[in-house]
Amino acid sequence: MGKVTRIALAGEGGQGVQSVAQILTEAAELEGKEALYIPNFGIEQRGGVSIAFVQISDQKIPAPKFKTGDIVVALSDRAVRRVQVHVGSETVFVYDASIEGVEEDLPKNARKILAIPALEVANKKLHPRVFNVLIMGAVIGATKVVSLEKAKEAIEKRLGYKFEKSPELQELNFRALEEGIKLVEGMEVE
Amino acid sequence: MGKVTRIALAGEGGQGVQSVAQILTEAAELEGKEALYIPNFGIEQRGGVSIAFVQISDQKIPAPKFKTGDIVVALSDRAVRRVQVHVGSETVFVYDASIEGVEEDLPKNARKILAIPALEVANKKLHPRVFNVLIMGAVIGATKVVSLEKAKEAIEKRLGYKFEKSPELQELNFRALEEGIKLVEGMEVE
Amino acid sequence: MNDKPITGEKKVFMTGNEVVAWAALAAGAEVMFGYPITPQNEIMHYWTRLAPKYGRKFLQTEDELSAGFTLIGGVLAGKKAFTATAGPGNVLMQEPMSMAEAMRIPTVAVIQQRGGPSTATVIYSQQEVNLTCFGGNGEGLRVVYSTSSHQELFDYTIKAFNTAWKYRFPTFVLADGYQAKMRESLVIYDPFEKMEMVEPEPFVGKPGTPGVDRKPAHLRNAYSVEEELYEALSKDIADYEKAVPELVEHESFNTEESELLVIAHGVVYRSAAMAVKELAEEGRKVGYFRPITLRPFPQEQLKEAARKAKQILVVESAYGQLYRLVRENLYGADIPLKTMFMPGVGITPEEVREKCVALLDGKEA
Amino acid sequence: MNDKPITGEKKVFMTGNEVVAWAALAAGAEVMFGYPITPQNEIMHYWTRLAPKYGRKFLQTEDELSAGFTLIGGVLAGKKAFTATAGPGNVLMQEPMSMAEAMRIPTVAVIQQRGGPSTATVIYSQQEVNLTCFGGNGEGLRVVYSTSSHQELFDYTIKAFNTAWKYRFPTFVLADGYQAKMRESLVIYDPFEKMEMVEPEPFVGKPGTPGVDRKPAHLRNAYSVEEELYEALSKDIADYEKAVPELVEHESFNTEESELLVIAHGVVYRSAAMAVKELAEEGRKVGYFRPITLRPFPQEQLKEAARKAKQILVVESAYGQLYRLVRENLYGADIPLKTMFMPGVGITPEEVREKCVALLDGKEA
Amino acid sequence: MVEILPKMPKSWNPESKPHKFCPGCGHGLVLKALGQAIDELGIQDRVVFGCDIGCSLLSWDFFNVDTVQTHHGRTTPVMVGIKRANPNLVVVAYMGDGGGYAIGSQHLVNAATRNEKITCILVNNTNYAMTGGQMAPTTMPGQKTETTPYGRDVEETGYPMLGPEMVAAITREGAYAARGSVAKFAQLKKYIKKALENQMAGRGFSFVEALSTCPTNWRTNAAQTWQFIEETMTKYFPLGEFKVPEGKED
Amino acid sequence: MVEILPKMPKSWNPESKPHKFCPGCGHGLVLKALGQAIDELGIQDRVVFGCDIGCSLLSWDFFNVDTVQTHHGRTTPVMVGIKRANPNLVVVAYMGDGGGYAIGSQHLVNAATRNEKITCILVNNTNYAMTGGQMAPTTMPGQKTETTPYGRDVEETGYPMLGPEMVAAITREGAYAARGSVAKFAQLKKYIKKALENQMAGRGFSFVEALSTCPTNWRTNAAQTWQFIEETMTKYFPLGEFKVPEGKED
Amino acid sequence: MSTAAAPAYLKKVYTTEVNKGKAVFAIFPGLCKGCGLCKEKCPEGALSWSEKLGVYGTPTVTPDPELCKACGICERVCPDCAIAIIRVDKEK
Amino acid sequence: MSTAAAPAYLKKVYTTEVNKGKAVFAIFPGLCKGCGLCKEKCPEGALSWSEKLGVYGTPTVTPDPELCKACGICERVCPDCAIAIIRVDKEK
Ligand SMILES: Cc1ncc(C[n+]2csc(CCOP(=O)(O)OP(=O)(O)O)c2C)c(N)n1
Ligand SMILES: Cc1ncc(C[n+]2csc(CCOP(=O)(O)OP(=O)(O)O)c2C)c(N)n1
Ligand code: SF4
Ligand code: SF4
Ligand code: SF4
Ligand code: SF4
Repeated sequence: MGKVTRIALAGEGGQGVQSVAQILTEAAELEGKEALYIPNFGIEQRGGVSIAFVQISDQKIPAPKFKTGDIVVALSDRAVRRVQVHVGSETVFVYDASIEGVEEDLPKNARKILAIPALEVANKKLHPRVFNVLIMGAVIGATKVVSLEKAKEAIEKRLGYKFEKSPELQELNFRALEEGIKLVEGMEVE
Repeated sequence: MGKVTRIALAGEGGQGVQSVAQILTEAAELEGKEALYIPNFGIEQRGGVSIAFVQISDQKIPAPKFKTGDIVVALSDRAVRRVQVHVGSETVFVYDASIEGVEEDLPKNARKILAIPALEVANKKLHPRVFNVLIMGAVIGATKVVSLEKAKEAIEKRLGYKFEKSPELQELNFRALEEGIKLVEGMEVE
Repeated sequence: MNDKPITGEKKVFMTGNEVVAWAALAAGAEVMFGYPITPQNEIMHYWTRLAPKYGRKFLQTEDELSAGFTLIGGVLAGKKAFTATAGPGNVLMQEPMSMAEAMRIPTVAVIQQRGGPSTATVIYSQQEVNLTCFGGNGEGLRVVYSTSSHQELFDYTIKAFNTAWKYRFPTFVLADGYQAKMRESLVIYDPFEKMEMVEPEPFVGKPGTPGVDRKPAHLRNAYSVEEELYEALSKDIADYEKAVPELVEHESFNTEESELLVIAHGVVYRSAAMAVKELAEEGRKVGYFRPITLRPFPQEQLKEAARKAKQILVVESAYGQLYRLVRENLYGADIPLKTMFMPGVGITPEEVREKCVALLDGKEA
Repeated sequence: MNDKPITGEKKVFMTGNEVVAWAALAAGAEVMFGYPITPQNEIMHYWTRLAPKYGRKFLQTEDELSAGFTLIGGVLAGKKAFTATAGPGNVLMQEPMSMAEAMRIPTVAVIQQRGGPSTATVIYSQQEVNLTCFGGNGEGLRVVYSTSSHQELFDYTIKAFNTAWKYRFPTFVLADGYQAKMRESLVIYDPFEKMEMVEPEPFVGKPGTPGVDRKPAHLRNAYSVEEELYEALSKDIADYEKAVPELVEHESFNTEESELLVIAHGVVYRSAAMAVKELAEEGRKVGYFRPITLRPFPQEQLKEAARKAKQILVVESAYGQLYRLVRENLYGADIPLKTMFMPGVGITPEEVREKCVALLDGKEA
Repeated sequence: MVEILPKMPKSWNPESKPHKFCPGCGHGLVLKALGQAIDELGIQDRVVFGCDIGCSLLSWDFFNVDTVQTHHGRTTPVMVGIKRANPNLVVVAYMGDGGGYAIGSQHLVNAATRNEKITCILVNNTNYAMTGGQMAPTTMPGQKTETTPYGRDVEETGYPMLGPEMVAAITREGAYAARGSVAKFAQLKKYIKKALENQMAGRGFSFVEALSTCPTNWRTNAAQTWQFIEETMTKYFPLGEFKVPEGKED
Repeated sequence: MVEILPKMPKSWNPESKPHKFCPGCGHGLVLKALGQAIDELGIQDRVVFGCDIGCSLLSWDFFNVDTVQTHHGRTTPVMVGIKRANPNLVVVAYMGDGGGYAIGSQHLVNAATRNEKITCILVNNTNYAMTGGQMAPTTMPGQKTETTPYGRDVEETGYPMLGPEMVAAITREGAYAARGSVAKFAQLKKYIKKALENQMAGRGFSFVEALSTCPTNWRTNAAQTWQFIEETMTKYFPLGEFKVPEGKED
Repeated sequence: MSTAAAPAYLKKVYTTEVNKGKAVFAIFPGLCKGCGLCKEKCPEGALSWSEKLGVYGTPTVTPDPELCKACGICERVCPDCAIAIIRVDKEK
Repeated sequence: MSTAAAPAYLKKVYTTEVNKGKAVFAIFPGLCKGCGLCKEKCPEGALSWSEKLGVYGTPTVTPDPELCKACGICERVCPDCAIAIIRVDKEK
């Protein structure tokens, strides 16, 4: 069995973790890899913490659910608490540096814990709405699971219809992706 | 296990076999015997052949259904055909002499087959509406399963409210019972 | 208005449906919710005649879904309530019963089985065993009593109320069309004189202002995440498992001496018992085992009863519903199993006897 | 309007619900009748978007009862029709399915299991095994395919139409919330190019005037006497029994070499298979058996697979629903059975592996 | 002498006669009206008749037209499915008041709202006849049934359901809703015919409630039966058309 | 400075706030109106609140009143059962248009006919919100939903269900039926209060449909949300009282 | 089709000339269930119970030839199509 | 009762004096979901998005003290009771 990269992304309803997962797995598809993505969905339409479980590999992915992620990302305080169970000794745990009051709740057993200023960078350097693409960049940077090129292609595929109307959006998204990658550069996560 | 007397009565919806069964088992109750009566009921409210399965014994009756009756009574051509399956080599089969066109369908294996002119006697000597009580008399005559006295008591119990209004009805019913018993007298059914 | 429908004991001769109505009255049931279906209709007929005399209530609903859900409402408000149904009505009843199962609401339902599947016949059957034990989208955390006589119908209808309210699992009395419609004798009695009766308690509408004097009842059956459900379910399952030894009931005869063990339940058991006892009297090595609770199933008891058996005969008015229960609960044994399946039709003692004799004589493989 | 939704083969990456919609389109389904319920909603969403392009129809009904009965109507009129539901919707679907069972009406229903009992969760579960195999007031004359991947979801949804119309038993594709909502790759294709597709036929509305040119269709599910029902049922049961060998499907691995046999179905089987294969690669004596048809159950095949096993582990996201099937179908054996029951929650390969290792090492009794 | 034959509608199935309904049962009259309407419209070859569970099930082999006997309350959705699958057929959903107004009322209400192009004929005999005479949604105040042995108490269980009025209230153009009675055979037949024609014209949902007799459960003799349907029932159930596609007639 | 507290109705459960509804969801407003009505009537100690499956289920711990979250479409019968078992309670059945007009419409219609002494509040947001925005019986002509991606076609599936009108058509004296809107808060609250008072007076079935917002599934921003409910919806769903126990007001 | 044997109810029919020979009143005892609905509805009071028994062993009806005007009401109200009024001029 | 810890949304409230000091506009970011219904309904156009984020990380609203007449409409239309208009004369 080939190596499977396992990614769990968790955030509040509006934070767009599911789109990140979708684009990411589509990029993997474009790359000719196998991917499996399953959202964790609850009863509420909005308001709950939403988790995306993503697996990418060179071969068919055996099972949809995993316990421990290679990389686990949490974008809100509630998300930090919810995903603890998916962190193991091999996990890189990533959370947004702006989340307050979770010191107690950070996983104790992770291989590495990274607080990245994604929200800040998005808000200040780019635009709040590309926060999630920035996160996607960070995940790609940390895992190298897909190439930047295919990631852009997947974004294009998904948001192309929007880019047609406002071409500056494409630029903004691609920059967010690159900034995201930069955020984890040199953090020695691999 | 004590001896159980098994009686199957079959007739058209309006012929009153279920009341016969009910009164008969109530008479057995009054006698201190055990009785079990189960109607065979189909989907239609009216119009189908209706069968009453009666068992009377000195002890608790084991099972509600039986295959072969000690006495099987059929009051219409369709009834003759329906109850064939309940006739065995020990069965006394009784049918009304006025039923036409059933020669072919009479059971071949019965211990005894009795054609009794119950309808005729009821219509001519008594009244069509006591036809079923006459049949009850015949059953009692053939089986001795309850005493004439208790049979009358059971009739009284069940129809007493009618007798109050028209006392001649009591007389009519009791006579029907006795005529019924007479119908099978000397027929050596026991 | 007299509050005691029965005082002392009384021998009576009545139909099974009448028995159920009297049993519910005797057990102190306060309200019946129901929808007509043959062969259970007369339970409602007797109830509606008798109930007003003892201050009890009745509601005929628009369907069995509503009968089940109004029943749940009645129970939540603290009443001893019950329903009765059969066949397609039992199918629909699974929706409310799955809610009762999830929320641990004590319900009592009398099922008078009829032929199936679908509308089939209004008469009789043992084809609702699967459905009554495991219907609904869950694990079947229920109690199912299979009765065989009017006396049992009376006893177990009363018991069902106590079981339901004590353990808080949906409780079923599983009878059938024959039992519903036949007349036989039994002794009815006032259970309050004989045993401890479990009294109901309201889930909602207790005294005091919620949030001020007491916690509000916030009852639910929906969960947002898997783990939340798992936690709730695990507790219920643990409660159920714990109750199993107290709940299981069975009856057996001559199992120590028998090479052929006949297994049957409900009314069919009577035919089986008669055949077996006759044969045993004649000196044949035959016995029977009869589960009274089909759910939970008396597994240990069956294993014990089957210890000496060289062959087993399962007799039922269904196509293998009891049989599957037997196989599953007897897993580990390898006694040859023979069957007599008569889905939707009655079985007479003669028929069972014949089959037993053939098996005992080694005439049937 | 293009009549062929797919030509040739095509690798795609989509959700399970989308897969079902495509499979139904590809199989030539002409109309879907449905009622929303999570996690199957997107089947309807994709269907309503795609269907009009290929001249197919859709009706959203007022509830699952209606979805099932309109489905029956559609089939009677000669259309390849289907429905999809889950959880409480599956409970209600039992009423129409019991009619389809009684009248031998070929229906296809895709079940995306969710947590139970009652509303529970919208997520995932394997708790609808009892219900889907044996729901309704009958004997469970049905075919139930338990799928584990998107490829199978596609293949077996297509197959379900052929099975239903060939054998005329209600046919179910039993998947779950994970399969419904996850995305993975598969190859979709035009089944008409690959296999013989069974075409539907009208039960009513055929040409000619009934009573003049032809016999009228007088279809019914109600019988007046027991024996009439018995006769009809016996024929259906005989047909079913005859079809069993053609219907049963399973998959197994390493059963010849294994001392520990792991049994699982559906999506859980994937976790089990991964754990088992890993362990086998490491030289441990472990194999697996996976029933694909839960009803009829591949009994002979399971017995064969278990021949060498010293212990068996049953893994399921339910509390013993598969376990009971295994015990029943393995009756006669006495291999110790171990269990891993996680009702309503997902199971990971790591968890299965851990359990297997413990069992292989004799650490767990 | 010429052979004298019973004057049954051509679309009746002679082999299943005498039919299975009780003596004096109104079902026979409703089905006679329907049979004559089918004959007159010449649609025997494309009618599909669906009957409910209730005494209506006894009509499962009543006609020489394709027939489906369904479940209690479920005839409406079955016929909806058939009609949608093959719009060329003329479908008739035949049911009792229990099937239509109680257990199947969600189907009635929603089929009406969706304006399904089907014809429903609902037999109102003020009780659940097949099961032995329990209260129906149409049972009248004070009426005794097996489950209202002391008479229906409006305080406890309200007034009888008004079906065609309800259908009229929730449907729009194209629908047809009327109430006839077997005691007014010609009118009933006209309503049924219009309900079929309305479906055939593809206009919309067509609903006829037929007041009908049930001497068995009413425990009435012939004279009382007529009185019950003509006098008692019409007090609560006015006859007439409640919705007609183009301008109210009658 | 004095402590500033949110002005929540006293009967709300502060511990479950912020509630689970989406931003801009009208459920919050309906439940605010209900909460205020309960407070003003002083019945917090005897209200039993039942919520359906649908977004309404998110209110299972919304109030500090005894609450039962039931099944999809089944809140009406559960509350009927509670009320009949303990008539001293004031029961509220809270449901969506799917629960009330589709899967549970037999319960609505029959509870209305039987004149059950309960109060039903039905939230009409023209779609099945909880399940992600499919067509509801109340979906308007041309409206796009997940199951009418090309817009609801009246030829295919008819016009939106008119609930209070239907209830008014089948009920008699004692019943109450009205349609309010979260966009007219004071009026809605008045209707809800009257519906509760009507139950408390033991008069009869009391029904309020509340037009409500669902920005999530409508995919509207705040301005569009208001426009949708105030302009589009009222074209099909007139506000007002359709049945009042003693003389029509308003 | 119609290969099945002729239904039993066709075997017997009792006819009476009514309305001064202008019509024949025919009753099929194989169809008549003796409900009496017709008897009640006859505007002339022309129907009475007959000695002949119907399909359920209950009496059928018979017209008084003097009173019956062959109006056809009994035919129409019979739920079983057991009565046929045949206008003789038409028949011949 | 009420033994549970005070709900989190009580921890923070932003107040603005409005209507010439005759009232206080209070917003609870722990309750505000940023739906904007209030903003649309303000007859004075007094509400605008705030820098302060609400419970879902979306902007809350803030009044223009010059424009707000403390009419209370925003309070009424808020489905989350996130706004409270407090008339100062009453409070003191
Ligand atoms: C689900 C279900 N519930 C109940 C029944 C039992 N049942 C059969 S017919 C009937 C009532 C029939 O009454 P109605 O519809 O008014 O027709 P009628 O017999 O009066 O013509 C009932 C309750 C059933 N067959 N299925
Ligand atoms: C028997 C059953 N069928 C379907 C469902 C799935 N379901 C849950 S909520 C819902 C629709 C809710 O819509 P509505 O009643 O209009 O309430 P809203 O969510 O719009 O407030 C459905 C179909 C269910 N829970 N149970
Ligand atoms: S019970 Fe009533 S409705 Fe049924 S067939 Fe007899 S008379 Fe007709
Ligand atoms: S989905 Fe719509 S109805 Fe449901 S909570 Fe969100 S806004 Fe409200
Ligand atoms: S109406 Fe018909 S069935 Fe009834 S008595 Fe007259 S002829 Fe006979
Ligand atoms: S209405 Fe309430 S929740 Fe919505 S933006 Fe205004 S204050 Fe926030």
